[in-house]
Parts: sequence; C-alpha cells; structure tokens
Amino acid sequence: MKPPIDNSTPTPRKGIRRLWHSFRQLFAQTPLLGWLFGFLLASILENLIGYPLARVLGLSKIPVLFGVDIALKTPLLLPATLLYDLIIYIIPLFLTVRYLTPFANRLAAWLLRAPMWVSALIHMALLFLVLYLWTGINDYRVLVAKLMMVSIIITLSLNVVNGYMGEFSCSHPGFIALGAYIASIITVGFFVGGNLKFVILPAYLAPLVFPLALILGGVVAALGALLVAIPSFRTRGDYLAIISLAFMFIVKSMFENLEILGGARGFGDQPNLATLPVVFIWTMLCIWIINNFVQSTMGKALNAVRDNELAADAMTVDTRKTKMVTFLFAAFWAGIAGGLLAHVIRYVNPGTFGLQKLAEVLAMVYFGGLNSVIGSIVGAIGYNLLSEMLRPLELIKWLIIPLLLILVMIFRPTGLIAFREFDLHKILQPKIPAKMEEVENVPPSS
Amino acid sequence: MDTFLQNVVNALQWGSFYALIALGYSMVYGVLMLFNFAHGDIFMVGSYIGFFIATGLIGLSTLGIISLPGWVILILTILIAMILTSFVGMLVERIGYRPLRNAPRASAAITGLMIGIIFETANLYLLGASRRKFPEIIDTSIFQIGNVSLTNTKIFIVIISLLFMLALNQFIQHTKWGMAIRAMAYDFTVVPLMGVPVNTIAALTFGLGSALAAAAGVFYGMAYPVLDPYMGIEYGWKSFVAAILGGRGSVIGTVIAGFLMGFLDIFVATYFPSTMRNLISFSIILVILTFRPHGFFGRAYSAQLRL
Amino acid sequence: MERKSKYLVISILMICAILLGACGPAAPQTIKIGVNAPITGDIPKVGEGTKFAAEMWAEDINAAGGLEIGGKKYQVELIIEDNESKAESAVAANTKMITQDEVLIIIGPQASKQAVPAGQVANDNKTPMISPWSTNPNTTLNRPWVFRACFLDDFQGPAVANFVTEEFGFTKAAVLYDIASDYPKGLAEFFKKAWEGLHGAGSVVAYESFTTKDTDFSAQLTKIRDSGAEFLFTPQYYNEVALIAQQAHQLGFTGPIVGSDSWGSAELIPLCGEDCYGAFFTTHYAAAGATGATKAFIDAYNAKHGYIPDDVAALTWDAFNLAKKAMEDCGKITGDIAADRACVKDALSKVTGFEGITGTMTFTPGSGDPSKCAVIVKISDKGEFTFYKQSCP
Amino acid sequence: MSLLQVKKMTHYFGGLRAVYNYNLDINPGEIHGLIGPNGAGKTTIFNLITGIYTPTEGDILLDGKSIKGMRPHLIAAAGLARTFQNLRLWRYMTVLEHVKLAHYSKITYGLSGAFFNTRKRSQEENKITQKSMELLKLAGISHLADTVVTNLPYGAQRRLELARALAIEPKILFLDEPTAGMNPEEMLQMMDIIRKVQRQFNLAIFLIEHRMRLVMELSDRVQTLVFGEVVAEGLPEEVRNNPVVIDAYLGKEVET
Repeated sequence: MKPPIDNSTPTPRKGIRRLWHSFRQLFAQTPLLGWLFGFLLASILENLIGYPLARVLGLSKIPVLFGVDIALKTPLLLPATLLYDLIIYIIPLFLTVRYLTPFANRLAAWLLRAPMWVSALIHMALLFLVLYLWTGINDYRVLVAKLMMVSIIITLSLNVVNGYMGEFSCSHPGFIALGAYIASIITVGFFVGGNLKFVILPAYLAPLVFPLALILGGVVAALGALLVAIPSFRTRGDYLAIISLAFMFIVKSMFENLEILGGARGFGDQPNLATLPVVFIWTMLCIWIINNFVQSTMGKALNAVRDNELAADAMTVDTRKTKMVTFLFAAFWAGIAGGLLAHVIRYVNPGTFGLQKLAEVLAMVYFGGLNSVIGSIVGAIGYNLLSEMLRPLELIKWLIIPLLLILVMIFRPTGLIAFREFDLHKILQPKIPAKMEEVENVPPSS
Repeated sequence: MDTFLQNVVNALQWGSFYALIALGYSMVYGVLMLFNFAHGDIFMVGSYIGFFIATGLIGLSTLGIISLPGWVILILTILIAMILTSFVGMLVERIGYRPLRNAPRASAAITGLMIGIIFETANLYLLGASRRKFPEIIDTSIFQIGNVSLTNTKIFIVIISLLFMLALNQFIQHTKWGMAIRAMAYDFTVVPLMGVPVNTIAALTFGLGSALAAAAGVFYGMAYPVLDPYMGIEYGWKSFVAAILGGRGSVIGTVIAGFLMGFLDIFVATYFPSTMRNLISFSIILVILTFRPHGFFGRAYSAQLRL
Repeated sequence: MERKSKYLVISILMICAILLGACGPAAPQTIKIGVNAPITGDIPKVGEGTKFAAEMWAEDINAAGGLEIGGKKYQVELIIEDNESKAESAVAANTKMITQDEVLIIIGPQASKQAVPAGQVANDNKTPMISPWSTNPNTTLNRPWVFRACFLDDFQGPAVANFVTEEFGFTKAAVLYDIASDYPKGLAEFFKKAWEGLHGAGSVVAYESFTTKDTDFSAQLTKIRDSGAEFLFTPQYYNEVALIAQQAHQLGFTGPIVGSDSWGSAELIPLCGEDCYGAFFTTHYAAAGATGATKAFIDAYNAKHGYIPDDVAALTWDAFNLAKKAMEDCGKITGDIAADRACVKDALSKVTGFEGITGTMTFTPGSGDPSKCAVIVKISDKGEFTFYKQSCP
Repeated sequence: MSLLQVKKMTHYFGGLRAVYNYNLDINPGEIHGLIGPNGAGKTTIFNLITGIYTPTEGDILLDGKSIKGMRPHLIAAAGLARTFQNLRLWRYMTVLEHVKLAHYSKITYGLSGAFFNTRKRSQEENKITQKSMELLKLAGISHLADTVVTNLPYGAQRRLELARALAIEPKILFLDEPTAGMNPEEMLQMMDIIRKVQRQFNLAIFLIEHRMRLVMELSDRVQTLVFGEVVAEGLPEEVRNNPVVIDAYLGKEVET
C-alpha cells in the first residue's frame, strides 16, 4: 500500500514551485516511448540543420555538450548556444510531447501486448538509434558516450556491493585493472603483437574474440575478488574496507612490477574494438542482469545481509554464499568495464587504478543513490557529463563538483535516487492520464 | 648491523608521522565511527599553516622586529599551527559531518573525500602550483654514532611525537572530557543520557585530531621540507589503515599500528625491491587482520553498522 | 491559433537559418592550436609552465600581426584543455580539440601516461601532435603524426654515464629512482645499461627504487651509503631531488649527486637549498649564462611570471616554434583542415637543423624523435645552473 | 521420538560458564516454556540450538539427526525457525519482501534464474509471493504488504517477525519474548495468533517469556533457568508452585 499522499487536492503553489508543478503535469503523461521519439526527432534535426544553424548563430560548430563548454569559455556566446539548444532540442521535444503523447501511449500499450522483452528491445533499439545519431555529429561525443556507459557498468557493479550489500568496498579499481589488463593481453597478444605475442589471428576474428576477452577479464577479476570475499565471511564493515583497500594497492603494485606488461610505462596499442554498439550492448546487458539479480529473492538476500545478518541466517539465507556471489558478481562486471575502458582509451597504466579512481567511483555511486539501479545510471551519467561540461573551468571545476556532492550528501544522504526499484514494466507502460500516483517509495528514515 | 640500526632510526621517525596522523584519525574514528577521509588533507592544511607561521616569524626575526631564538619559534609554530588547524577541523565537522550524524556512515565518508578535494583545489587555486619549502627553523646538526647517522631534528621529532602520544593517552584516560570521549566511543547513544553534549564532544575530538595532524604536519615539514597540495592523500588512507589496525578507540594500539606501518615501509624497502613495498606491507596487514580481525587492541563490536 | 503562428515563425526562422548557414564563411582567418596540459591533478606545475609558455608564444605572434604563411597573416588562437593528469581525460581532451575545435596541430600532453594514449587519438585522426616532454618511446612509435621536442632516455642515460666516467673516473655507481613513474624508470634502466657497458657487470653497486609520492628515502639511501658507491644518479623530479639530496647528506653520503633534465626547474634551488650545490645534471639548456633566443625567452618569462622557466616551459616553447616552422614550410593554409594537417605533418618530419632554445633539432623521416644535444649543468655555489659541458649524439 | 532433543549441553564463553548440563525434549505440537531471571542464559540457549554458537559439550538432535555445529541457515532450513527478542527486521525492505526472503532455502532457480530472469524463476517467484501473502493474511498484516518495515507500528513488526518465521515452514518455532514491549491488548492478540498457528501447522513451540501469565497459559511444560542451570521443570502448575522457583526467581513479582 502506498503511504497517503496529498495529491488529490493540490495545495496552492507559488512561483517556481507552481511552474515546476505545471511542468511536471505537462510531461506526466508522456511514456518513455514519447521521450525517445522526441530525442530521435531532435537528433535527426541536429544532423540535418545543426551545422548551418550553428553557423548562423555565430558558433563555429555544433555545440558538443549542449554548449555548456562554449558558454563557459566565451560567455558572450551564451545566448547563441541557448538559442541553439532551444531550436534543436527543447522545441522538438516539446512538440513531440505535446502532439505525439497520445500516439506514444497507444503504441506503448500495443507493444506491451507482446511479451515484455519485445517492447524492451524496441525501446533499446530506439535508444541506440538516438545515441547513434546524436554521437554521429562528432567523435568527441562518441568518446564521452562510451566513457559514460563504461562508468554506468562500474557504478552499478559497485552499488551491488556498497549499496545493496552495504559493505564499504574499496577494491573496485583493482577489479577494473584486472579486467583491463587481461582483456588487453588477449586482444593485443592475438591481434597486434609487439612485446606480447601469441599467434597473430586474422583481424576479422577480433570482434568475435573481443567478448571472450572481456569475459575472461571479468572472470579473472572475479577470481581476484575471492581475496576480498573470503575474509568477508568473518569480518565486516571497516575491517573489510581496509582489506579491500589493501587489495587495490596490491593489484596496482603487481601491475607496476610486471615488466612484460610495460610496468609503470603502461600497456597500449589495443585494437579499436570497443565501438559504440559494442559498449552499448554490454551496458544494456549489465543493467539487465544486475537488475534481474537485485530484484530476485536471491538478490534481496543482499539487503538482508546488509540490514541484519543474524536474522538473514535465521531465515535460511546462506550468507556466505550470498557474500561470495555478490563480490564475485560485482568484480566480474567491474572487470568487463575495465576491459571496455582499456579498449576505449586504448592504453592502460597502473597509475590509472589508484586512489583517484577510487574516489571517483565512490563519488558516482553515492551521488546517484544507494540500492538503486536508476540511481547508479543517473550518478554515472551525471558525474561524467558534469565532468566533461565543466572542463573549461579547470581548477574551479574541482571546487564545484565536490561542493555539489557535499550538498547532495547533506540533503539526500543516500544519494539522489536511492532505494528505488527499477521496474521495467512501469517504465515501459503507457502513462494513463487518470493515474497520478507518481510518488516514490523512499523509506523516510533514509 | 649498521644498516639495520640506521634503518631502525629511520623507521622511528617515519613511524612517528604515521602514528601521529593515525591518532588524529583514530580519535574521530573511535568516537564518531566516521571514516574521516578529509584527515589527510587536514594534515596538509596544518603543514601549510605551520609553513606560513614559521616563515612569518623567521621573517620578522630577520627584519629585527622581534628577536626570538630558533627553539621559541619552533614551539610557537607548533602551538599556533595546532590551534589554528583544530579550528579548521571543527569547521569541517560542523559543515561536513554534523548534518550527516544520522546518515549512513558511507555518506559521511564521501563528504570527507570531497572536503579533501576542496582543500587540495583551494590550496592550488590560492597558492599556485609551486611547491613550498618549509623553512629551516633550527639548524640541523648531524651526529655520527658508529656508522649510524642521527640529526637533531630526527631526535626532536621522535621524542616530541612520543610526548604528544603520551599526553593524549593521559587526557583520554584521566580527565573528565577524556572520559566523555571514551563513553561516546563505547556507546554513541548513551552519551546524551549522561548529560554530555554530543556536539561538543564531536567538535572536541575533531579539534584534537586536527591539532595532532597539524603537529605531524609541522614535523613533516621539518623532516621533509617540500610541501605540495596533494601530500596528504596517501597519509589519509594509510592512517585509516593504521587506525583500524590499532583497534577502535585504542590510543596505544594506534600508536603501535602507526609505528608498525613505518617499520614495514622502511624495512620492506631495505630488504626487498621497493616496488614490492605496498604489495608486501599490505599483505602483512592482511595476515595480521586474519589473525586479529579486530586489530591489536580493538573490541569486537557488533556488526550493526548504520549501513 | 495564436500558438500555431508561433510555430510557424519558428519554422520560418529555421529555414532561414539553413539558407543562411549554407553561405557562411569558410576560409579561416585564425589558426587554432590545441594545448593538452595537466593543469589540475598530480603535476599542476607542469601544466602551469605549459600554459604560460603557450600563452606567451601566442601573444608574441599575435602582437606581431600573426603568423605569416605564404604571404598571408593569420592570427593564432589557442585552445587549452586540461587533462587533469589522467589518461582518459587526455584522450577526451585530444578528441575534443581534434573533432570539435578542429585545431591544426596539438602541443602536449607532457607526461607519457597521457601522451601515449593521446598520441593514439592524434594519429588515428590524422592530426599532427608534438609532445614537448614525453620520453616514452611508445609515444611516437609507429605513429607518423606524433612528434616530440625532447631527447630520449636512450640518449640521455649514456650521456650521463659517459660524463661521469670522463669527469671523475668513478667506477661504482648508485641509482635511486621512482619505479612507478615511467620517466625516471626508463632513464634509470638506460643509465644502468650504459654504465655497466663501460665498467662491467656489477658496477652499479646499488640500484634502489621507491614509489611515486614517497618522501622518505632513508632506507634506500642507507643501503646506497653502505654499498660503497662513489656517486648517486637520481633521475627524479626536482621536488623529490630536494628531499633525496637532503636526506642523503643527513645520512652521511658524501659523493656527488648527478641528475637528469627533470631537475631543470627554477624551483629546485628554493626547495633544495645548499644540499644541491655542486650537483650535476643533464638538461636541454643552462639558464645561467644563456645567450640569444634562450636568454630572451628566459627574461621574458621571468618578467611576466616572476620565475625562471622550467624545462617544460622551454620545451613547450620549442614545440610551438617547431609547429610554427612547419606551418611556414608548408607554405599555405587552404582551410581544408585535413589537407592542412597533412601538410604540416609532412613539413614537420622534414625539419632539419631547427635552432630551438633547448638545442638544435633534426627530424629524420619516419621518426617523430628529434636528434639533439644535451647540456651538462653544474649547480654553482650560488645556486645557479651554469653551463658545464655539451654532449651530442 | 521427540522432535527436538538437547542432551547435556554445556557452553563456556572464554572461562565463563554460560550454560551447564542443559537437557530438553520437545515433542511435535508441544509448547515448551523457558523462564528465568535476566542473564540466566535463556537467549544463549536459543543461540546455541539455532547454531549461532556451537556448544562446548553436549549434542543437539533435530528429528533424530545431530545439528550441532551446523551453520545457522542450514539448521533453519532443517525446520527450526526463530524470532528475536529485540526485533531484527531488515530496515529497508518491505513487509512482503521479508516473508518472501524467508523462502530462500526453497528456491531452485539458482543463479542462472537470478541473473537471467528465466521462466522458471518468474513461476517460482509468483508462487512464493502467493504463499507469502497467505501468511501475511494469517498474521493480519496483508494490507501492509508494500510498506517498508521502518514505517510499521510496533505490534505489526512483531507480527511480521512471526509471519517471517513461519515462512520457512518450520517444524519447531523458537519465540524469544514475542510480546516484549506490547500492551495487554496486543499481548492477548498475540497469544491468539500463537495458538492459531500452533494448531494450524501442528507446530512445536519453544518459548522464552517474561510474562508469567503468557507462559503459564500457553505452555504444556515449563523449565526454569537460573545461572545457566535448570532448577525446576514440569507442568506449569508444578513449576509455579515450586518453592525453589519462587525463591530464586519469582519472589513477589509473580503476576497472575
């Protein structure tokens, strides 16, 4: 049952809150499909008239990330970028939402008559199309999108341990490093050669071997996770935190010492296999599988271990197995993300996987929200976008981002969107106007 | 043998930094159960404050405005740096931690990390990218005992650090405030019932911890006179390890853990390739934790963590 | 009805936009040069030097009316991106400058851990890139579009070994280096190889390492002291050199200390003080007693920013002038960015006898590494970097 | 043959003797009470039998098989459920999720089901949901199924603990002060529920309680524990009138 909500008789609102309310009202009936159509229209529009429009507005090129970077560098161009965003993104979105919503609702309802995976696949295909068209403008966008998706995998997998199971694990950079190096060894060893050379296979096999390399990287990372998982049977909380921290240092140290992999010099020349569709597919797969896991009763065991381990034991939950599975599972995905990362940047070095990376991944998880798939997605995207858009601010950027995070922590201590279930059906379904029950089930104690 | 003795001397100095910084960390950790990831950066701030005070005092002395002998300047530097830094620590507690008293512990850890980044960036922004040279407050003199080299600063640092540790232990064990701190470390919820204001105790522990970090910062400046904005990061994390290894709320345990980490650092570098240092010292720490899962002097406390 | 007319206006505006955009200006009046610098992160001082040198260069050029290429003057526009001293960020910065800002050439990144992956991006996107400071062979290896402005470790290491042998006649060397940082590590390895080539296996009596951010070297230095080494070679950055020299003396090590170009910062002496007096290091130029263009650069930089430029700044300056020379050699800027980039790259690979402030550089086709001479500098008793000797390949 | 049999169980914490020579026999369908003053070791006995601690000496048999030294979740899965004196609910989970999770040991879809949302999994999950809803109805809290537990009133939290314990389909149920902190009215309701489930599932119940009235009314047999040793055992009437018990424990505080 939902807690009682005073939504039935909206109290009079003033100023911005009223505006925000009517804004929400306007969009409340748009299903995901409608939004996708809107973004699709916007990306098509940008592909068609983006460049000339930018020239007319006095911008030298299409603004990459909604013009924030341009406006920060030369504030004089702010009106131009705003106008650009208005014409390319906001107006088409608004129009679609205004006129296509009924159609989108009907279509969404019709799609749901088939099994849900059909509808989900169609949504994903649309999402990819939008992403493909939007990034098609510029390679920089491709890179940002890829890094963002890799971050989603990393954040989600860390959330499984830190959010769902409530351990403070610091070993994630270590898992990422393991995945990155193992996958790189395979692709470089089989397709590039150089210092490391197995058999050089023909290049057309590379896209087939790449998933295997990633999986192997994930498996090795999971094996590494045994070192953290086994102590977790006996000890929890802070002690486990330093065990995991030690693990991170040990992995980093190990790669610094491995001369064959370049040691501190790093390891480069990875073939360009992590293309946009590949990264996209892995990200979707990761979201799907992790979401399945945490929603199953077996996955709920993680929460039970977190909230009261003794009670979990007494209710037949195999806590050791749960911890083992969780650490290995999270490490596996971190390894996959590492492999992808190595092939996006096409270079790895041990220095990347240190305390700085740790602070970054922790920030993404807690920023987005604990115990929430959506939260992790929002956290990863938000952090990455912010980080890229504020690039021109240089030093100031590193004052703004931490401040923002502190504010989030103070006002929402568990993160922006914490403890919310990622209910696929609810997301895909049409939004019927009569229903106005869009209130989150956030535990008030959090 | 000489090499060994020399390294014992080296490790004593190195370990006293770890111990001092870890004590500050352990104060906060023991009482509030917080991962205070800003602590390394408070150490950095303390060191910079010490730098400015020392430079200022020496400047005034050379200009002839005041005339103070070196050791007075040194003591003044340490004291003023400790006092000022303790205010910084209390400010951090007020802004970053107090609003999160009832939040999951990890959230406060994130705030700490972010406050640390703000300190680093602000330093870089205000003082520029140049590293600072900590002035030589007292002239260094080198003694040779057999083949073992000692300097007066080394001896001073080790002795004063030990004195600080002793003083802290006395304070915790034998004063009213120390008792309140221990009570709070024992049970967070019971303290308000005893009529002790939690906020005051929290501020006090932060102040004390930061003061110790400042002392460590000044000593560090005397021994390794190159200061840079990022110098605290590693110490923050390593003192976190030492504080936990020592056992929650145990002064003696933390000091031992700090010195242990100092000795590990030095002796691993002596007898193994130094690349293996983190690898070996952390492996040893893992082994210790396997056999003493609650640190040297820690009680087993319930797994009831607030997330 | 009212609303509809609003949309109508907007759509008309859009159509106008398309039409107008089609006849927008095409030929560039400015040349864009990208700078990929570590302004935040571990090595902010390097970023600062890079940025200052770049800005000084651009101001000079623009004050003189611009770059003259093929009889036409172009203003220079710098696009400075911060790579946060991270590999991902350096890649992102390069991608952005290449695809979004459409820079003609990129100067940077400085440190190899950013220059190696960033070089990949530049090479893939067929954009010339000059890393002023990266000494990792992989930065330019098999990458025709990537160049550097500094000499390589395989030259500098032996140069140091030869110098010490000739000057002092020592036979027992000690090395202390940071194993987690690729520059010191590479240099230490090349030095060891060269020294053992001269004096036989085992002549490097102590080969000690530490990890980035360490500040206590007492264990390693104790070993070095007790190993009977006659001198210490430490290819470290200046901030670490200050600590190493001080601790070595406190532990009673008395031999000379010798270093590499990473010592070449004006900050070395303020940080290190008397402990560094009398030490030697190989570098690109000697600040004290410099003449000509080198002196002009040092004076201008000092006047503007209040300190003697580091080697990074000097190398960045040279990288910019290399770029300038290549553009001038190229002879024309067509406005077709791909053709212009190719032209600049071809011109760069043909540069010979370029007189930079850090020495004379010559590129051989097929390699992005210049051949240039090293200078051996002695730190005088006043703390000045004085010219001592030159060593050429 | 008795359902649960404890033979000569003794346990030391370090040098401290917590439980000495404890014997217990519970038959199917029987309600067995355990009383004793604070610190007598009642909860320790629960923890020893349910596997949180392993007894230093003695043996524990469930259905004739030794469960001594088995891990707690296996003992629970073997049919021994418990509630806790101080509620141990999972603070961020809903009521329904609590009861569903207690079906953990019966899940057969395995990791592949958990990861890939197979047909088998959705069938099983549906079945578990149905069963759980029935239990919630029994405990009278089905209307709160989607509420997060921290928002529940105290009485409902107690009921939820009971429903959760029943979900593991126990043969024997350990109740550790099931009415602690309840007002008399709530206590009566709880007694009704206990009786009801006992009859419905033919459960054996092992009960620790402070309130004499509850123990005396519900129990078939009662043991009195003082300093880890049983000082009196028998029918409620016998125990109530046993002078040793009155002396050692009840004194004037007998509430009837």
